[in-house]
Amino acid sequence: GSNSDYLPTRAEAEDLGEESQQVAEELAAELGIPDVSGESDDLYVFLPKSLDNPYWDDARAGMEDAAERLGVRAEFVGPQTTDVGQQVQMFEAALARQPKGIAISPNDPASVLGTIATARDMGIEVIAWDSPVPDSEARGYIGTDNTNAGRTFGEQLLEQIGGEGEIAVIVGSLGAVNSQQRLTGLREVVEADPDVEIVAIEESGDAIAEATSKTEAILAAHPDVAAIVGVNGGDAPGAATALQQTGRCGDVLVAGFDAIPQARDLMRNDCIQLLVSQRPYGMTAAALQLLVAMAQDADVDETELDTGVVAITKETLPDFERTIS
Amino acid sequence: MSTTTTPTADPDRTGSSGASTRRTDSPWLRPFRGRESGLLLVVLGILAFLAIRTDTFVTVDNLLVVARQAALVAIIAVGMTFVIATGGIDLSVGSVVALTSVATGFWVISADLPYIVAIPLSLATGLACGLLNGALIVLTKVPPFIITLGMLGIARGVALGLTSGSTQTGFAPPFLGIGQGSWLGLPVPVWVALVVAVVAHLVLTRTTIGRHVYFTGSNEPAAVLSGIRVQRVKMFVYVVAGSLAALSSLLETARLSVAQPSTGVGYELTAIGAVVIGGASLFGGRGTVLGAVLGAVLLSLITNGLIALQVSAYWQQAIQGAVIILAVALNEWRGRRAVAAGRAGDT
Amino acid sequence: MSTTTTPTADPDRTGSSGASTRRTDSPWLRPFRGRESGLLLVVLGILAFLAIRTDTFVTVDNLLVVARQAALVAIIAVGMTFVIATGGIDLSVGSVVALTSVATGFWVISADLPYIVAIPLSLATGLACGLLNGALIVLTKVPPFIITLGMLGIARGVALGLTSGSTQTGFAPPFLGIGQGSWLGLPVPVWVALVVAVVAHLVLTRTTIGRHVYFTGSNEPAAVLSGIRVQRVKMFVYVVAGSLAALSSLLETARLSVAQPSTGVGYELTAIGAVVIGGASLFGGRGTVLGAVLGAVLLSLITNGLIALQVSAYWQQAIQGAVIILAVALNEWRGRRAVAAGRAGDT
Amino acid sequence: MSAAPEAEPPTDDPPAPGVEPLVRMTGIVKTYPGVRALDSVDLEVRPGEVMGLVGENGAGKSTLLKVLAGVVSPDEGEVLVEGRPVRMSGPRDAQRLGLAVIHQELTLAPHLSVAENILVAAEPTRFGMLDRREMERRTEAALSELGIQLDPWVEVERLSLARRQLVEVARALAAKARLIVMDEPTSALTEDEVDRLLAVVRRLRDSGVSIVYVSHRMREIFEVCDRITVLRDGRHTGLSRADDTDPDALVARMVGREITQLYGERSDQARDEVVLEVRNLSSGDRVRDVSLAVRAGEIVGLAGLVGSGRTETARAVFGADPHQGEILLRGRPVRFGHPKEALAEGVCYLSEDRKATGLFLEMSVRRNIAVTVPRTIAPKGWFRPRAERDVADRFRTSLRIACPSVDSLVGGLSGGNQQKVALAKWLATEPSVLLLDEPTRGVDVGAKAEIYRIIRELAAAGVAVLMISSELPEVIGMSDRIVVLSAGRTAGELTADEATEEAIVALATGIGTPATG
Ligand SMILES: Nc1ncnc2c1ncn2[C@@H]1O[C@H](COP(=O)(O)OP(=O)(O)OP(=O)(O)O)[C@@H](O)[C@H]1O
Ligand SMILES: Nc1ncnc2c1ncn2[C@@H]1O[C@H](COP(=O)(O)OP(=O)(O)OP(=O)(O)O)[C@@H](O)[C@H]1O
Ligand SMILES: [Mg+2]
Ligand SMILES: [Mg+2]
Repeated sequence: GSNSDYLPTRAEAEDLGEESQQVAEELAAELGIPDVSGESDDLYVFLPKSLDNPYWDDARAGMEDAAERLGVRAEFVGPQTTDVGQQVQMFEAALARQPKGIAISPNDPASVLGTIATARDMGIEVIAWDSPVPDSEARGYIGTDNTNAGRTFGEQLLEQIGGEGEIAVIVGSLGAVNSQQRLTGLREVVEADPDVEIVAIEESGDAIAEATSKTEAILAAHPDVAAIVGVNGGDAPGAATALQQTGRCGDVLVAGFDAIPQARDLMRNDCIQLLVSQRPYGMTAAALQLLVAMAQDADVDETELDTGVVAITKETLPDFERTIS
Repeated sequence: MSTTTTPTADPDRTGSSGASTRRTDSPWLRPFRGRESGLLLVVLGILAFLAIRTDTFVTVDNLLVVARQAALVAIIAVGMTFVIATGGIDLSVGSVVALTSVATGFWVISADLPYIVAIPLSLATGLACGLLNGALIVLTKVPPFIITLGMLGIARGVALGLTSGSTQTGFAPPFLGIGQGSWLGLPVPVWVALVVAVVAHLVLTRTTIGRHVYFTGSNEPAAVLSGIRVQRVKMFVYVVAGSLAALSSLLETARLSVAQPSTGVGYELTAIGAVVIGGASLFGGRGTVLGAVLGAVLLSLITNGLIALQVSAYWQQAIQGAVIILAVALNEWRGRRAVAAGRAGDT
Repeated sequence: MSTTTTPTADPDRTGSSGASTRRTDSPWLRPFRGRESGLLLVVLGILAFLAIRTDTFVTVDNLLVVARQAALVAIIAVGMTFVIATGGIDLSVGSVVALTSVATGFWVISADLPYIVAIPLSLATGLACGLLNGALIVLTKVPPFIITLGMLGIARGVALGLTSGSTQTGFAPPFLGIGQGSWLGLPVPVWVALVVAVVAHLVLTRTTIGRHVYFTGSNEPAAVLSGIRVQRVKMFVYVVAGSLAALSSLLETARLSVAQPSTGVGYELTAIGAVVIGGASLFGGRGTVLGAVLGAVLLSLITNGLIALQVSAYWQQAIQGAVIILAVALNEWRGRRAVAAGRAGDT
Repeated sequence: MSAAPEAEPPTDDPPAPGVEPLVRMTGIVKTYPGVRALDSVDLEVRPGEVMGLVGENGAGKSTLLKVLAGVVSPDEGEVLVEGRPVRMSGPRDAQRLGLAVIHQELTLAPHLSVAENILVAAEPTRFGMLDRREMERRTEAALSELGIQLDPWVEVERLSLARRQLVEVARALAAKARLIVMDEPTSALTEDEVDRLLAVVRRLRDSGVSIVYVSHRMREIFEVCDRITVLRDGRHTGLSRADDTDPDALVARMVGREITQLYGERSDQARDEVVLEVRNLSSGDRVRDVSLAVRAGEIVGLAGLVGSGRTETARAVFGADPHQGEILLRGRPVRFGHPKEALAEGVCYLSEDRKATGLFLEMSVRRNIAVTVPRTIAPKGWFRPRAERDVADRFRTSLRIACPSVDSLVGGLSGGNQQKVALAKWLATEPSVLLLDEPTRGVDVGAKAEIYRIIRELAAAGVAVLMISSELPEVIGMSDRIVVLSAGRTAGELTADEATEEAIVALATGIGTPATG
């Protein structure tokens, strides 16, 4: 028999491009980004941290839909893995294309300062998107501060586990700045609470397989761990899978950043209890709109925009999915 | 026998004279002698240590967990053994795993073909990559390192390109069973790995093509002049490596319940590491399946062991590296002592 | 099977009969013949193509950007050339880059030592790693692949452990100048790479130790019988590789204005790739500095070119892989035609 | 191991009073797994003498010399240089004592140039940089002593085996040593090259250099040696002045039996059925329309100078190299694209360089012999170790291969025994056409006799044999007909009765009567 024969017939998630763009527009509006439309041959470049993380898949979707709506060309260029040097290379290479505007989510803020300056000298609009570049020449920032996201996440988590127990953490890359920031935020909250402690931090190298293996090892080493936290894209799903295999979904709470599709599936199957999304779709759509606005010299009064985070539980999942943002 | 007393073209000789002097007894016993037995001791040693230091590690459940992880690596490593035995190398296995994972997602979920069709199709993906590797190496005469380095990019790129980075979920229980299920108390992947290992061992030691693999690696010009169709042998080994990478990918996809283009990064290094730890020489002509499997087990054991010992993740890599060197050095040293002893005994 | 047409044991011969059979001139001129010139043509060809297809790529500014990127790779590749020429391999360079970056952050920022002291100190980090590699290889007789694989883990782990993953910023302009500044219109890293290349080339072709490097890689037992201190030669090459990795790390840290423990992942593959593309044989005895540099340039050229050609980021890797194979195959084919032509002229 | 015969009293003249031997080795013992390579052997070399060292394959000659060269550390015994005991931890120590060695197995770096190989570890430098002029000077000096010119900067891998061996010799000459050890320096050389080498040896001796000379060619031994030491099964079985003994006696002492009629009886009942015919064969840039024919039961010698393209001719026929021209088997045109196809037709080729293109050194004797007969040892592709062992054991006895067991590594065998293994692997295929390239290179007299016997037997059984050899007496002694190549062309053909060394050399060097057809 084939795969579907064994599946509860679930309605294929129909393309929500239209509807979600409305939501994106609303977001942009409430952020006070002027409503504009650009020329068709204007090029805008987005430089994500990497391509190997489904989180960026949602972001790209947001960019493409928005590009269509705003009538501009937009490209998504990034290193395969979160590699500082490669990203800078690609940033530099992108300048040769003389785009109208560039949005970058730096793997390391300091590493792009020089290139941002160069770009601005060339008259290219540059904004930081998804994670900030402090004291740079970037014209603005749109996204969430990862440290804040970490805090919000921590609070939600403590609520869920009832304020006590052991927590194990899986992080994509111990060296990656965004992971570090999220971890910092999380730590702050947890360390403030004497009844909760982080018993293990393991690295997954942004690989789901590794996240699963590490979780399996953690479950063996810390039999009475209360919650497992996935800091980057594939970590929570990886952890959940480990539980699923031993049919222990629910025994141990799984929470994670980034509501990537697989994570949502697992939440539906009660293997993930908490997800915190930075709304990559809407954020990226808004980012493009902001860039276009700047390129059009529309007067943009506010350029430091926090798109905030949403906490998702099984209950709130449906209406979150309604608008992928 | 030391390198200087028998000048041979293989600089790696000293590295495993132990193994090489032993490699000449009957195919049955061979894998259980020399380096392999030494490696087995090392593995057991580590297990013993972990049993003493932790009460959580050496439990049936946990060992099964480790076994499942090791199985996936071992399957790839077995394929790599074929390639390395010919003096070649295959850097593309990691990317083949990714491409196959994507293909599996397509055939099983999107195309929704019956499993009997879908699964062979995704295995065929890996086989095709291997075929391409082999063909290019044989035809262009470009070193395998370059060809498979290129294939590393191609396979990964195609996987990313086709999916534009997105993962695919929605596998049904029977499929997931391949990766997550158990049979007679052993995880399915472990069964698969066992079968693969036994078959591969028999092929390498008991069949003509298998022996030709070693001849080719040992002295290619001589192999040609002995009437061995070296080019076919090469095609063969890369096909094997590709297919086994695909098989491992299939199991992994089922285990993780997700088809993803970004998996498999760096698997080539792990696999080659396992094979070389198992006693193979990158210069060809040497390497056994059992060695590769033990190498894979050793590696997974270390990773998991360090977590069980609650070593800080920040330091784990460092210690892992040290342990690898230590383990192999120990085995090397043991090997050479064994030979020395053997000499004395023989006369 | 053209391997067998001339009496030699090197299974890799076909890999570069072009380079080897043609040259009957002194080591001096050598790098400018055979494979290298072919590679140069390939590079120029790609440049020409990009110049026609895009008006943005072949501009002074952009070429300088590419040059700066290539320089960092080239420096590591030059070090790798030494190792590979002895038939060894160094997988640890990427991690050495990371560790050195961290060390640089410490000495320059935290310890705030004068540059005169701080910079040599961080270079010493790489030198130490190389020394350790060499010592372990010579003493334990464990294959270089394993030792440096271990060192890959150790160096990276120590870097992570010491910093617990955090990056460090706050370098002052004079330091940043090393990576970002220019002199006489050329980026500083390019100058450094040029000096390194010239010196390395002279050492390999015109000094005793340099020739012994090739002798060791070409036939190690013979090297021993000929009274070459093979062990010293090995120590030497790993120290060179480590030190140059450190140098490259220094430049990169200055270029990115950040000291980070997570940099350098996969650099070993790029470096080895560059060296092999440049005509080196992983079996030792063959490989030139110019080849390695051209290999590095080729790789950076491809990466940047694809972006200039507006290839989707998701497909770039695939095309990159294909281009690498194509480039080398082309060169191979050219090489062999050259030989055929030359042959007739012989006798 | 067979027991040694009573070692007769050394017929040696007492050392001239006051002449301290340059080197004295006493009671040297060396054992390898399953082999007692040396059993308390003595060796004495006086200043300015040529000491011959002879013995069967596996007698221990190379091992003894490796001990002397500091390559192998003996289990027992001591080495004295000018009366002072020395402890050598490596080749460098030997070099420092003024010892140069020409090893039996070539020790050159194929990727490096002739000059770099000759001057390795003794490179002249100026300001830390290699002094190229000086390197060329010394290289050419050393080479011209041997009467050959080679581009000092040509890679060694481009040279023929013969040339490589000469380079190896040149290295020893360039070392300006006071004791030069030559372990079968002529095994790959042709007559005139040998003569030049012997001249050099004499010149060196007259200039006070001592030499230890190992060879299986009695002619050479008796031409240059002052005294001769005989080894047998790792034991010292006699020392005598060259003038006091003669080849037959020496051989008898080496082999333990008289060898009469080295080349055996020529069986002139060669059938007239032409088995192998080659017409206008061209291959690479070294073979230009060579034509020759071999009848069933006939032994045809293929002679020529080094580089004349004999090897390439054979390789082309065997399908190892691309080639043009016609090849007919029993009148039927064939075209071999791969040696396997030649094998299938019963055509075999014993390559000239056993180490590079003949043997799998890190594999067992068993493996090496059975590699050519997968069908036999693995019927239906399923390998039967027993079968392999049987095949191997059969030839181990019939060729008297000296090895502890068929499981021992070929790399550990003595040169001559390695050659026997290389031959065995082809005999195992029961060929109908045998292309032999230097079949007795490095093989001792006894073994040579056996190999000749075997070749004759095969011929008698109707096998067509084409034998390439640089040893003219061998070609002349064995061949029913001799085809001479010169610069890749058939220079002429000689019947057994016409064949003299002069005639062959004349044709080979092109001053002979031009070939017809
Ligand atoms: N490295 C080794 N390992 C094992 N056995 C060895 C080794 N080297 C030599 N032998 C054994 O020692 C014996 C003497 O070998 P050796 O090479 O000295 O003989 P030889 O006199 O040089 O013969 P040939 O004339 O063929 O060169 C042989 O039986 C050989 O098998
Ligand atoms: N003068 C030369 N210069 C460079 N290479 C040579 C020269 N002569 C021979 N060679 C190399 O040696 C290889 C074998 O040639 P070789 O001298 O063996 O021919 P041959 O007639 O078989 O002589 P022999 O049988 O004595 O070796 C050739 O393929 C060629 O590459
Ligand atoms: Mg010998
Ligand atoms: Mg020849």
